[in-house]
Amino acid sequence: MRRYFGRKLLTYAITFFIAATIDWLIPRLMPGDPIAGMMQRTGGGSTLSPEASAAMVQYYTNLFGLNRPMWEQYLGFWTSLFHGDLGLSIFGHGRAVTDTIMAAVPYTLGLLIPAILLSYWLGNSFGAVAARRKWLDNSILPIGYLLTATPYMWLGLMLAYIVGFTFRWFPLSGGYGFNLEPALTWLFISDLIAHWFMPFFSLFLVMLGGWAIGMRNMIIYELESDYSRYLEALGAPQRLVRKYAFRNAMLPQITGLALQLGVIVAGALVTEIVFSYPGIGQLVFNAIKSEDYFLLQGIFLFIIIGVLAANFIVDIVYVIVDPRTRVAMRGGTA
Amino acid sequence: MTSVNLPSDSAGNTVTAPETQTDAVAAPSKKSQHEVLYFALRSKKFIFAVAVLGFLVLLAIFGPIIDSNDPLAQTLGVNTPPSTDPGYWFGTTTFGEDVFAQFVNGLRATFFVGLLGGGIASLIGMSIGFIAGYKGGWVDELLNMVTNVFLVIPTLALLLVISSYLQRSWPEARGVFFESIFVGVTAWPWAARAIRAQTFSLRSRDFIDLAKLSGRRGLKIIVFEIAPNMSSYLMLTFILLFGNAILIAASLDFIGLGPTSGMSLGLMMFNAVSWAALLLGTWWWFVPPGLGIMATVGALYVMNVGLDEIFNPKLREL
Amino acid sequence: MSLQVNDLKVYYRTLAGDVKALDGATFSIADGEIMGLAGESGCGKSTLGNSLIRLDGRMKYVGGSVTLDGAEMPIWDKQAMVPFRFREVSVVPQYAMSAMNPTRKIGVMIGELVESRGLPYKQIKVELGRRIDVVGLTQDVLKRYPIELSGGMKQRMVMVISTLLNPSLLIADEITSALDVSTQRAVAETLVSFRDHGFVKSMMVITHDISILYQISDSILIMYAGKLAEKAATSRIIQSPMHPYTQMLVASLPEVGVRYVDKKLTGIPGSPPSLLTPPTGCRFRARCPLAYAKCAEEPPFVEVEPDHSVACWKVPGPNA
Amino acid sequence: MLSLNRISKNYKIGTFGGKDFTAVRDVSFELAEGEVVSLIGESGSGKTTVGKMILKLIDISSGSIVLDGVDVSTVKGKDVKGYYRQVQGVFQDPFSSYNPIFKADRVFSLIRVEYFPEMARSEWDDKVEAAVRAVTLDPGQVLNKYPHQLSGGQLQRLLVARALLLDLKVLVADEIISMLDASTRIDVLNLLADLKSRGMGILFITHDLSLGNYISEKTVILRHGVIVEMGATEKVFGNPTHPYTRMLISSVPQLHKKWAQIESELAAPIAGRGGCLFHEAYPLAGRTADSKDDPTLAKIEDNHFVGCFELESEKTARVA
Repeated sequence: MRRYFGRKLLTYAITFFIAATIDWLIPRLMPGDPIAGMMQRTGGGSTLSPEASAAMVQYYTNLFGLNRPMWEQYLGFWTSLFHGDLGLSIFGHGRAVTDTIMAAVPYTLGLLIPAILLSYWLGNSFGAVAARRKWLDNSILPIGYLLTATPYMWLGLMLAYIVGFTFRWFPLSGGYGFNLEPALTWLFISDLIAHWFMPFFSLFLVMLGGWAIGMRNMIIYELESDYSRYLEALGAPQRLVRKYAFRNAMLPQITGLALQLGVIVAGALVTEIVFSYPGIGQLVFNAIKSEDYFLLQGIFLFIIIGVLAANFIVDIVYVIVDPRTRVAMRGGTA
Repeated sequence: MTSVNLPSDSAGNTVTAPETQTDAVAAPSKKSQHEVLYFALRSKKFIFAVAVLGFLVLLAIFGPIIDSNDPLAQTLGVNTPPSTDPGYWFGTTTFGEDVFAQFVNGLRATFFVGLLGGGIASLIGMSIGFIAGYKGGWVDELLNMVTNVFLVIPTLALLLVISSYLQRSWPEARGVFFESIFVGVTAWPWAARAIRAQTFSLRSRDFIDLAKLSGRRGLKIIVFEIAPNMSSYLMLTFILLFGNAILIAASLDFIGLGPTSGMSLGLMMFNAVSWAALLLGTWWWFVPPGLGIMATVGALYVMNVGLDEIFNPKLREL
Repeated sequence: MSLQVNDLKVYYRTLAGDVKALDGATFSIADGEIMGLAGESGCGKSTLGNSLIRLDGRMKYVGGSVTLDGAEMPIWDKQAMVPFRFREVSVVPQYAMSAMNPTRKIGVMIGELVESRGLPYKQIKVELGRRIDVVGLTQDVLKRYPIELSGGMKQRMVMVISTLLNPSLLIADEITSALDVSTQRAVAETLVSFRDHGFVKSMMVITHDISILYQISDSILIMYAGKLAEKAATSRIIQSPMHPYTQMLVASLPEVGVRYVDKKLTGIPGSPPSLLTPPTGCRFRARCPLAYAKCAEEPPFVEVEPDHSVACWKVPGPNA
Repeated sequence: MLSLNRISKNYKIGTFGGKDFTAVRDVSFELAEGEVVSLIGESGSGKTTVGKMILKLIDISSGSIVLDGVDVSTVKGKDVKGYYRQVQGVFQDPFSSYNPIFKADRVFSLIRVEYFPEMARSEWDDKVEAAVRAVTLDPGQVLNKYPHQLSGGQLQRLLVARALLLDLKVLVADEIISMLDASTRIDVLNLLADLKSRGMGILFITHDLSLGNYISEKTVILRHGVIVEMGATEKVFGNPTHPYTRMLISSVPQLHKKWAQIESELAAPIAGRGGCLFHEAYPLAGRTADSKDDPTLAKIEDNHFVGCFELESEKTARVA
């Protein structure tokens, strides 16, 4: 078991190492001189206070300082990384990148976690039900395929247009009303939820289709398996046969969740942009618009860490849920 | 030949059906081809998907000819809803651009990204999958590690960083062509994994050993013994990667990293959102591009299921 | 009379048409009888076995009747067969190695299965424990997952599960073919002991290995191309078979002690006919050295001497 | 002609465990021209591993295989083809031996492409026809067909014919008839025996003792990768000495002798002891098997060797 997790952790460590290195390399590999461009803009000082501007100029000199050898720059990058120092953000008016990101993270997680868990649960249930009856199969399946084929942002746009613009049931953009200050009041919380609902729901819908299809296909496969046939031969009711098939079909779906994480995160980013929801996605959008490379690189590292952590959690869950892996890890007795 | 029934060549179904290019020693199974044809013609899913894709392809090819407006020319009335007048079929944007012209040109770009991006991803995924699955041992371990690294890196985030730098330092690279390459280079890991698993189960079959005993080795065995056996699987993989490439590219475009010249469906949505189409209620600006992507990718997915049922007797209904 | 099968016909649906896998079978199994069912692959023996418990999706009931302990089994009706399964007729399947749900502990699975059939697990638990002893397993198998058991252990566990409700008839489908000689013997002898313990009344052992049947069965039924060829007591089938097919089959089997240098055995030339369009008349005609004009008519499966039935015109019998 | 000198095969196993596993240990025997040696063992005995090592499909961990004075493991690159000209194999599953999407006679075309690219078409066709006839098949019936249109027996014979196209010295036949029907398997077995007259040496790998007994001159019994008994076939079967050999023979289902009778005919076996790999399955030993030392093969009579500690004291010659 230790070996298994050791291996996994090693993969993740290597992944992080490579990703961070890429993150460091990209600005140095790109043709042209990004610093010059950046200096030019920050020098203009239109968005920054003079102090912040001075601090940033200082920072660039330190980090990109071409007078220093490459390896020293690289080492310096890692040192500051371990100190949680990802540089300063132009978009954040000279605020530390780490702080800017941390302010956005709760919004993104607040969308992602409920959307993933709820769509996973409901989608799998729908899929299992669909595999049971022909007419359900014929209706859920096409809807499922349409949903997975829908670009996240477009579903968001459609929802926003229909529910937000035409019917005005939910606010169209933002994390909370412009006229409110964050506080633990009912007014604020209800407003927060109202703003949260549509981006959440659109994320949830797209994912729902994927899980439903995956489960439907898996369960059909499981119902054909030997243990299902044996149960039927012994006169077990369909209820039991399906229960077993569902349990076993869940396992590959967990792996599927791990494989989908990157796509889901990407979906959350674009959905936030549609709704101007103040999470990481919106931050990315703004960073690109204002060519804030530090922020962009910081977000990149942040997403990597998040996805790696989520992967590791899925790994642990899988081992807990599947007795076969557990037995294999114990060394097995067979 | 399967291609007879597939008008949608550019959808990639017939690009490189591996059976047709295997070695001269072997003739592919006539009987199984007939069987495939037989089921293909009876698969509602398959025919439906082919029809939808065929229509979209025709639209992408002939649309720009029928509507010769420059998609970026700001010559028409502003924010006009769709009507039957030429130039206003899908209405116009805030800047007086022809939405239909944008749509059909964007559709072209979409198929291009799917074909090239999906093609590159298939090529990389298949190469790595075949080699890892066939060689096994440390080669497998190494390639597995590489695959896993690419699998857990959220590729969109990676593409974000790369393309945003390109935006300034190498603007020429901001076209559909380079976008396709980036998408292709990052979209292959799951395909590599799936093909590796298939190869792994095939390589322990006795006919592989017999091919070795006939003096064949390495690459020849992969190309002439293993790949032909997986031809249907490889085709399905390509179709899925085709669809995935389209979706990834659309996300990139939407974030604002799309082509700086030319048009794409994702870019249309980006523009629509950027210029407050939502608040203006100009739905005709963002509905067609999303619908176009959904129809294309959806048809690809349905085609995938249809083909799977055709190739896989277990899934067929009697 | 435990099992009575009358002119049973079960076909396989395929694209090319119906495969007449079981084309009229009439035989019976007495209480306490272990009947072996043997024949070449594709002769319909597994179809016969399966049709008595559960027709799978592609199998089609065409005609005939099956009576078990006086009650007719509605084998064409999946739902109506449920009360018979497990309690009256049960199976140890060919795929015993993968028959148990891989993600459930064996004991839990048995509990859920038994309770789903309306029996409290508690009621059955003592007997279950006793039978685990009988097959030489330890009680802790109930707390294990199938993956933790070896192939032979899984096989024995499935045998215990299948016979837990003391069915009248047990169908054992090719259960020894994947096993090593040493385990093969243990499994085969366990089958006999199940009958001797009264866990099952009678048994149908399907196999392609006639020498196993010689060791354990009371009678042997030989099938050829979807039809019954010969049924008799085991010793009769081995020592003095009457159907030319049985004769040639038994003569082609090498035994320890028989050597090529001393005595060259020969097989049966040719191969069985396609069951999509089976030939008229005797189906063995094309491969039979004794075939003559009359074989163009289908020979009836008749009792030529007490407890010995043959379907061959060359065998002297009541209607020869 | 072909000699195996203390060959062993070690594997690293377990995705999570990383344990060492010895599939074959110190196996030595010889195969002469015109001789059939049967290599008998149950699943996991390493018999297939030995065959694959001879066929250079897997590497040898230690020891050497020598063909006519040439160490096989030194044959590399282009020379491998030359080796395969002399040494060929046929495997267990006829359907898995053919690439299902190609016609069955592609196995011949491959040989032509790789070995006889110069040969004229008509000359090659004659050569193929001759080989097909040599395995008692009718070329018109079997050539130009897909694998699924042919029977298992026909497919296996075609593979033997494929080997005959080369200048074969050694044929490794790994369980080649175990998946065939009883009525045809004996003919394929006879075919193998007939190949001896062409001066070929055949390694017949099987789990079925009666088949080994039927065609081979020499028998090697393998258990857990170690030879426990070997010698002239009539001696191994006539006077089985190792407890494992006895257990195997007494478990074989025979056609005219019941298990109980066979067992009673075998005289009291010798006792094993700690260190012997058979120990844990053999209650008479009563000692722990913690030693990795195997008993060395002792010569108990001319051309008959047994690996058992009890015999070491009286051994007259040490082998290997």
